[in-house]
Amino acid sequence: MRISRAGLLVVIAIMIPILVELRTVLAYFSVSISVMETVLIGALAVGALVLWAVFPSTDTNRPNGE
Amino acid sequence: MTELEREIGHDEYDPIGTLALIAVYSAILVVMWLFMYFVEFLGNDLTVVGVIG
Amino acid sequence: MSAYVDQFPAEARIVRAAFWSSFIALGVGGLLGLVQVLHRTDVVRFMSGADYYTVLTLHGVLLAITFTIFFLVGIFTWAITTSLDRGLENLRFTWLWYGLMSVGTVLAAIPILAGFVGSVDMSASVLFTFYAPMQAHPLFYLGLTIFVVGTWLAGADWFRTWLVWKREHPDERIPLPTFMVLTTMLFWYLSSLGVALSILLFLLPWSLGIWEQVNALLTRTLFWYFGHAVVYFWLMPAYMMWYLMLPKISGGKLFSDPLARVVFVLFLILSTPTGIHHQYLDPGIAEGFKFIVMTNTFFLLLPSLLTAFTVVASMEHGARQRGGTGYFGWLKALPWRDPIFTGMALAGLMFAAAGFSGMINAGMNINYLVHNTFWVVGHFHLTVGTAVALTFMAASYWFIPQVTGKRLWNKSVALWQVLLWFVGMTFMSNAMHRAGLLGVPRRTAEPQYAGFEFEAGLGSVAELDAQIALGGTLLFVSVVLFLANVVMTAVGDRIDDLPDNEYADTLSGADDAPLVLDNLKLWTAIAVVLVILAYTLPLLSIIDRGGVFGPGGGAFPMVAESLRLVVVAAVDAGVIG
Amino acid sequence: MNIHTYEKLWLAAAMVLIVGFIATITYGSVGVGVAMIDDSEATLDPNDLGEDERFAEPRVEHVGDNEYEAYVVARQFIFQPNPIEVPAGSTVTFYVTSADVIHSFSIVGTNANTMVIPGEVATMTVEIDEPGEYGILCNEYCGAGHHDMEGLLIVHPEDEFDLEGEE
Repeated sequence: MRISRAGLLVVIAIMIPILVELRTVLAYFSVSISVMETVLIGALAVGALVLWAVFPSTDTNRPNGE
Repeated sequence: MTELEREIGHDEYDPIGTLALIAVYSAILVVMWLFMYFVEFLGNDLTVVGVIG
Repeated sequence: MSAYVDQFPAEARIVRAAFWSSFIALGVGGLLGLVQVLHRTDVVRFMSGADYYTVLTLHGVLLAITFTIFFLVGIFTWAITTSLDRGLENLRFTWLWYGLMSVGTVLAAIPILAGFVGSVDMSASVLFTFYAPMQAHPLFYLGLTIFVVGTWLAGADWFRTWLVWKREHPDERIPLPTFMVLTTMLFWYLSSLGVALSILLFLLPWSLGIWEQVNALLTRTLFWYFGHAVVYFWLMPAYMMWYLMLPKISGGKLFSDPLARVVFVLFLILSTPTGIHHQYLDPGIAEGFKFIVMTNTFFLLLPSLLTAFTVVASMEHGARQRGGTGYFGWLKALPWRDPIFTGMALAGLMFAAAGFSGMINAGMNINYLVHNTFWVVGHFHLTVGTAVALTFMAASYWFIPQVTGKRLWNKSVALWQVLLWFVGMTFMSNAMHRAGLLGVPRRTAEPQYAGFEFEAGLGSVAELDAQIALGGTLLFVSVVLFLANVVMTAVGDRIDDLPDNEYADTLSGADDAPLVLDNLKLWTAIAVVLVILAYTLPLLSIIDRGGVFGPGGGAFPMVAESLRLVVVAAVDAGVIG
Repeated sequence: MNIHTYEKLWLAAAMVLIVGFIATITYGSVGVGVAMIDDSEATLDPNDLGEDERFAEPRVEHVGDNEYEAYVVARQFIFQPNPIEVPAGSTVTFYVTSADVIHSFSIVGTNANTMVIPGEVATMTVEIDEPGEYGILCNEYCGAGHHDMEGLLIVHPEDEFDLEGEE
């Protein structure tokens, strides 16, 4: 784990407001995506984050996030 | 309650991270304020103006 | 050192009683919140539109008044006794004010609940703001008065304890937690005077038939004289937790005791002369008064912005002591696994967002865009509904073991609970803000109109409704998890290895604070002068224009509404037809 | 009292923010001319609206070139007159009062939004350029039928507008 499970949960929670507002922000740049696409992007982003997190830490002597 | 790696006293502590975070926050505030005031509010229809005459 | 319950067993009982009163209100209020959110968004409707307003009144009173104030008298009692290291002077008196607050709550709740029962000629579906000439049953006003008197006596209890301590420690600085309690209570006395005058001089006698009419604008202005400052009465205990608890839990020390004092002094002097900013769109108040109040309001941002720095810097101090590095990397070194920390930190993060929507509300003319729309509901669910409520819930995970002597039942559930609150509130509050910008009104049972539709610039109103319903449901689940956790904790076994009852040390301590900061008389005098300056002219002008009892108009008891509806519908048909 | 340099910096920035907000609002008032609802009209007895020449008969009046005045009464749970009809390209002043409890008069999706307090008359002048329809709603809880309280503002194309009672 690169970050603790609690840390991962917190990061996912904080990503949610960003994802929720993503559509609004993109709309101002004339990029319109649907709700389903937003959910898909969200799932991908969270998936990528989890993958990154479970990868073995390169720096094992620092128990961060405890 | 917590394991400390080191003790940082008053004179050796500079909250640079706080300054960085708060700079980001105030930048967001300014941009959002300008957007809300000049686009959402003044760009909206039927603005209430002074009584004529 | 030991746990609070061992240091002050008698005081721990009163704190426990206050907490349980608070949590009952949270449970009932939360359930009503779920009912409302589902009704409004048309997901589940099992009651009439009229009953919605009764539910809304109860939701508002229970959560904004009962939940918050019972909790804060609990932690204020803790703060006074812990920081002065002495018990309260007379516990009979303490139980007296707790009793008054409880009786007041029950008396106010009776007529509200009677609103559900058509056959009982009693109701109080007047919402949290009870604007005349809508009229509630006298019991409602009486209950509120008794409740407020209870809080006044609680303040007297703490002041008395401090005065006795001061006689024994003439040369010592006021300990920071006590300083926070005293300054908060001082502005509470000053601001609750407005609502007390409004109720005792006008609304209560009027509901008893002694006065025939009241001045709607005057009683409304007196309400807001109190109604804005009361939000700081909820917020200051949350700030207190951020100053006293967060640094410690982060593994650091409070960055600056003097600045914390400055912040509380600023709230004491500035929180009351700002209430008219809730009345930017009221006829009968000159634009000049509105502008003056706006400048006061914007300067009231200062203590909150200072708090943001001081509290985050204290957390950073902890993170760096725990090995954190970098501009932002130190954030990883914070104790995110601890629900007390995570709950408070996320509450603070949401308060930063609330600060933004509050700045919009405070802007005199931009207020046209958002006044009384759903935006405002989104805003205060971030402030009292998250900055305060989530901080209180997170703090409970520390306090409940301290005052019961039991171990927290389940730390993981607690972490999930605070995260769920954050996510639920993200959905609900964000969609409320967006809906407000479309013009969707607040306080409306069924915001679907026959003659027009709200135009969503992006997505749709249905989508926003879905987000609101989802968010509200998550919040309710979060409340259930919270209550389950505290109840299971309370029924557990006593343990001996509780953490000590203590709060954060300071990097820059009280000795660095100028002595004048502790001069409570001076700050109170300044606060009074500012209130006189801000309110004398507007109040005189309102009375001069409309008279003390208003230019006319009768009372509108919120009873037998269904009958009146039929009559109105008939008149309506006649007028239009 | 020693305040850390960074916190002093933030204190200064916070003051700039606050002054900036106030300056923006002042610009809106003075530069753009956004006026607040104020105390320009005298009070009146909500029970005697029938005696008041403006509100006895809620209506729209043509008062000048492109200027109209709308006398509106808000009461549980209707707006009178309904619909309110005006031409495009006009300046309309709304005079709104309540016959009973506190209401609001809010033109949906626009900045035209005022509280309506019994005894007080809210005045609000707006410039209406384009033809179209706007919903009107009450956004202050006013009783059991609050959510049914709505109205309509119809803005007719200039050449098709004909006010009743005008020759």
